[in-house]
Amino acid sequence: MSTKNLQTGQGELFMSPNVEDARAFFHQKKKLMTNKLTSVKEAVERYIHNGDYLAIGGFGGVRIPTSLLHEVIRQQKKNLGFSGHVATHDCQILSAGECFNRCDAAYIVGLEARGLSTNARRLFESGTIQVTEWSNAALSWRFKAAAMGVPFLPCRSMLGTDTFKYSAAKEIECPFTGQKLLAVPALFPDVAFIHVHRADIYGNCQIDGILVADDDIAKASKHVIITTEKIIDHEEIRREPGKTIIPFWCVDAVIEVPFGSYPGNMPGEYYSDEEHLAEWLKKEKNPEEFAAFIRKNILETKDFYEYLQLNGGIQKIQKLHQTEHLL
Amino acid sequence: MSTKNLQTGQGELFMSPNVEDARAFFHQKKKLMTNKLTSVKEAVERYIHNGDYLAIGGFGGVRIPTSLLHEVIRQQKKNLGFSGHVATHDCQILSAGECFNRCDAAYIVGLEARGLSTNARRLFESGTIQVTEWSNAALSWRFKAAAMGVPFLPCRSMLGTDTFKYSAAKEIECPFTGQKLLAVPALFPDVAFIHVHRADIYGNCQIDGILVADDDIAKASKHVIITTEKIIDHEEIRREPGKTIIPFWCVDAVIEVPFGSYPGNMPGEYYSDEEHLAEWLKKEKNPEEFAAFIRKNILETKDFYEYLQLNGGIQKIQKLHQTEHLL
Amino acid sequence: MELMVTIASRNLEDGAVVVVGTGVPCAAAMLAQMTQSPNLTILFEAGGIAPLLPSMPISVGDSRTTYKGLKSTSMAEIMEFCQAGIVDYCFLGGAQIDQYGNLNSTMIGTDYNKPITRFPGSGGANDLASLCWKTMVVTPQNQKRFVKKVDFVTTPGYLQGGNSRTEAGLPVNTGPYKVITDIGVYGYHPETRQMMLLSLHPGKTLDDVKNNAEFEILIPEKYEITEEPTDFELKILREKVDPNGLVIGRK
Amino acid sequence: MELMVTIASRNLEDGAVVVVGTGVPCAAAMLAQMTQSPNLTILFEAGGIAPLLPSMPISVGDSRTTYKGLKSTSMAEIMEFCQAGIVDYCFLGGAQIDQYGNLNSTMIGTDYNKPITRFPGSGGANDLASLCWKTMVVTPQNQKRFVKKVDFVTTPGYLQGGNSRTEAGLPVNTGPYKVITDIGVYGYHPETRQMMLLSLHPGKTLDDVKNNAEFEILIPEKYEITEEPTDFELKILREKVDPNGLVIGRK
Repeated sequence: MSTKNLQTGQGELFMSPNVEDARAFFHQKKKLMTNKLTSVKEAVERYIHNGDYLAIGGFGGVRIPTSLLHEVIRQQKKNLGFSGHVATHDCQILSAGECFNRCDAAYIVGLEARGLSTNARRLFESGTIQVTEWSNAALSWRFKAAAMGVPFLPCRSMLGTDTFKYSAAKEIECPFTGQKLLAVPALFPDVAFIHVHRADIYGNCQIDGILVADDDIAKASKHVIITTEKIIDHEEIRREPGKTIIPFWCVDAVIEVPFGSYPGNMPGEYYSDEEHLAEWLKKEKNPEEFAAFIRKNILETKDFYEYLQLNGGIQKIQKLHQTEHLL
Repeated sequence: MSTKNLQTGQGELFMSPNVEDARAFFHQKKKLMTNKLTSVKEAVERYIHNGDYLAIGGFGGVRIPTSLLHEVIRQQKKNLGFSGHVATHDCQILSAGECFNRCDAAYIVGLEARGLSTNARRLFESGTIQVTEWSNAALSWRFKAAAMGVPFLPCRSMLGTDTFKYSAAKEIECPFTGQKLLAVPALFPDVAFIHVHRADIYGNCQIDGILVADDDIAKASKHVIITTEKIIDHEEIRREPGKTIIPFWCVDAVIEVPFGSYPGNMPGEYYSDEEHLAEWLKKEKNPEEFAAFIRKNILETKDFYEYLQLNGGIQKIQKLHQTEHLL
Repeated sequence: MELMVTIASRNLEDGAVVVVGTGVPCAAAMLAQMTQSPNLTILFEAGGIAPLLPSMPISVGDSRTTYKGLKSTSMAEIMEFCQAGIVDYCFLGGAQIDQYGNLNSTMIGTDYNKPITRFPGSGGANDLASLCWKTMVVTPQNQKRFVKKVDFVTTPGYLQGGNSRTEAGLPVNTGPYKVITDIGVYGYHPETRQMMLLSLHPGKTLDDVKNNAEFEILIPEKYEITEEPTDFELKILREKVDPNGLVIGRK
Repeated sequence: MELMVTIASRNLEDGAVVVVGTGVPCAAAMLAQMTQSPNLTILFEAGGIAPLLPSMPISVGDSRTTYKGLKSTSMAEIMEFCQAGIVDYCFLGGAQIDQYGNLNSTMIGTDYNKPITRFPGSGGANDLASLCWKTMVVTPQNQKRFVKKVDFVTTPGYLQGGNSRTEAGLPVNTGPYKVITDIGVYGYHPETRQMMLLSLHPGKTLDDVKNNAEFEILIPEKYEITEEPTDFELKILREKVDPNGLVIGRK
């Protein structure tokens, strides 16, 4: 059991894994069940400051907080950091606004089977974005470490690769078995955006289907902004305590945004709008056309309802609802 | 960041936290969805060997696998090890049979507000049981480490105390912050007994209410025996994937044992039988009376149905059902 | 007992988060919720979060602890909330307590391998006292319980006093907060971390304080006389919190 | 493409557990389930477990991946199942692969800070290839993809060959298993861990193997000719697995 040859990733660690600081923050954070309803505009104004580090719930094009991301562009927030934990359409939106200058990257610039975002790649190839590499599991476990209140978690990913070399992880030796392990540092984002199926006005949230990392992200983040398909009565939460994923004390703001994951998929509600997502990718190929597209769809819309309306409104949603239910 | 003065608990580590061995075991374990229905008698005969290390689901007197514990006594299994993760009535039953010779103890010999078990204390005071100390959270995290496939997890409990001194934990330094942390080793039990609300014949299980540590115990254990209040159709499992706590591949045997947590509480179904639990505590004060009590209730009953019948049968259960629902 | 429960309840301010066990702590939390702290969040270590307690649970894990609750989860998640700094208070007891608030609930005797008396052990006590911000102890006071040296440090108080708790690696600014006994209420000296009288119950004397502890309890120049439970507190406690007298005793 | 999907599917025996992505891997797993392996357990890294896939998912996290599934959970839990040794196979691709099966899906270029081409990065690929027992790669084969040295080791194969993978701390007895291309099927030498021909597709030659890789692919004395998809396999693939030709191409 030697401690020889233990390597450290050379990537920048953007956020401190200091659990004492995090504890002190969470200690003073108010834990009253008060009405947290607000608007997308107010929530972004109040909780997002230039330079903040952002975590985005969902899975890139599934259960994503689209309205909040649009508002970040609209309010021209700058120099943000964010965790690219399967960041697909969310990364694409933030790239459209050139809102960030650093990124913990596990999956960025792509949209899975749909292809790659020309515009996001342009940004990441420009040399102006500071990037630290991770894997999906590593980022999941970084959120989990923070949620658990420990400064790191051990794991067995990333060892031996350039992904490790350009990360900010560290090799350690197991105190029991002597084996080499990777330690990933806790990640405490400044703000999380999470879209959920149902929430009460205090921020108790239910999510259907996969959680991705949102249970942990909500606990890891200093501030949490929830958009929800529906506000439900507080009594509904208490009727099935087993369904509550995020408890109220994690949450700072709640906004009812029906169809809020559009053009992403909302499990059980509506499927992704593949035509519109293809349009994004197509427009990106021509910077001028893309700029006009973003102006029309985001900058010059006053809210998410206008965006929905521009792209088919209720009828489109109904169609996506039918696709979701295989009709 | 020095590595000076890091302490190691002097307690015995009963089970190896070697994840490579555990991986190899789980690799070869069959993962076919086959009909796993069997009887309590067969399951204990087949999966429990003298000397095995046992983990018991539930919370001592809540959602406990009583029928399996009785059968362990009936079959006179000996020299078992077990994790005393809030072991109350379960510890009391195993103590009645003098089935074990070693124990990872977080909470033993007591029954919470009900008092202490004279007989279990006699055993633990006899010097014949090897005990290693832990806290509840430490044991929870030991199961979680095993479930996650890592040889240890860091935490901030037990530091500075005799609980640590008589544990098998180790102090470590955080590779990022330099702070002192406690490392708890993964715990891979030989067999787990878990009582659930609903399971299909393949072992996919649903649990209502608190999980305690049973999600992790099921993943950590080499063999898992499930008793269930009800067998449900496989289709019911697929109707609500979000409700599945234990997936089939963890499970070796499934037995339908209605009222199987009696005399413990089964959340949503029936409350604990406080009169009968008080009778256990009372009988224990006189060793001869207690031996007769155990003969009558366990050794000379052929199965759990007889035990239920002896203690009030359906009528008693109906009463406990009403108590559970505050009637 | 009514006095002790009431004092404990007064320490739980609105908006606080508390992990409780059965008995006195649970009664105190319920009383607080029904008086000055409607927004008190009550957690149970087995996984119950913020139930609308219909009656006192018998077990920290029984179904009362999730009755109309906000969430039901695992023990690990509750402990992780504590570890993350979410939880303000925990309530503990024990067979022995020393001047630094260290607690013994493991064994009486000098040989670990052959205890004279074996108790349950830590359970969640060590975790809660390590990870929550403030530890409160509610206990009867006598020389057998208030000892110079506990036979086994199950649960950390301020360890050897001074900075030793932080040096051991436990979270900073955490530790024993108050001890509520049948004689008085105690805190800890901000530097030495020795137990110190805060208030004396009506009818009790400084001799009662001294004669019921093996170690020296610091007596500051100024201490208070405990305020008795109000009629309102007693009414709520007797009629709503514990109508069957499980904790406060049957009438 | 039909050939590649079919070969991939034949490698998934009944009772195995596989983590798949969208596209070819998902089609292969579905085909295996509808032919020789009804008990194949299919996981998706975003949290979907054993769905009855009604059609091909577009995203590894979309609602198809939990359709009538056995469980829906978090990404961490899926990865932990892999880390615990539960998962037999994973399927990966990449922009570049070297002779030891190391994969690049991060960037093309020599300066990490200013990539010529930026790709998505690891996603879950590094984790799956680190933690599952056997890694399968399905990829078109040419000199641009089969390179002497990948520009960035996103995902571990056998690293520098020999024992280097285990020495790096990755789980023992894991690693690249097969590479399925449009030319042949490859395995790895049991000691040097170099890529090695296992079977040649009908109509392809050893020159095709050699001319479409920058590195030397080992050619053993004995290798097989790939068995073409059976009529039954093709029928299932075309009619049930991928009726819209998303993976196998539209007719």
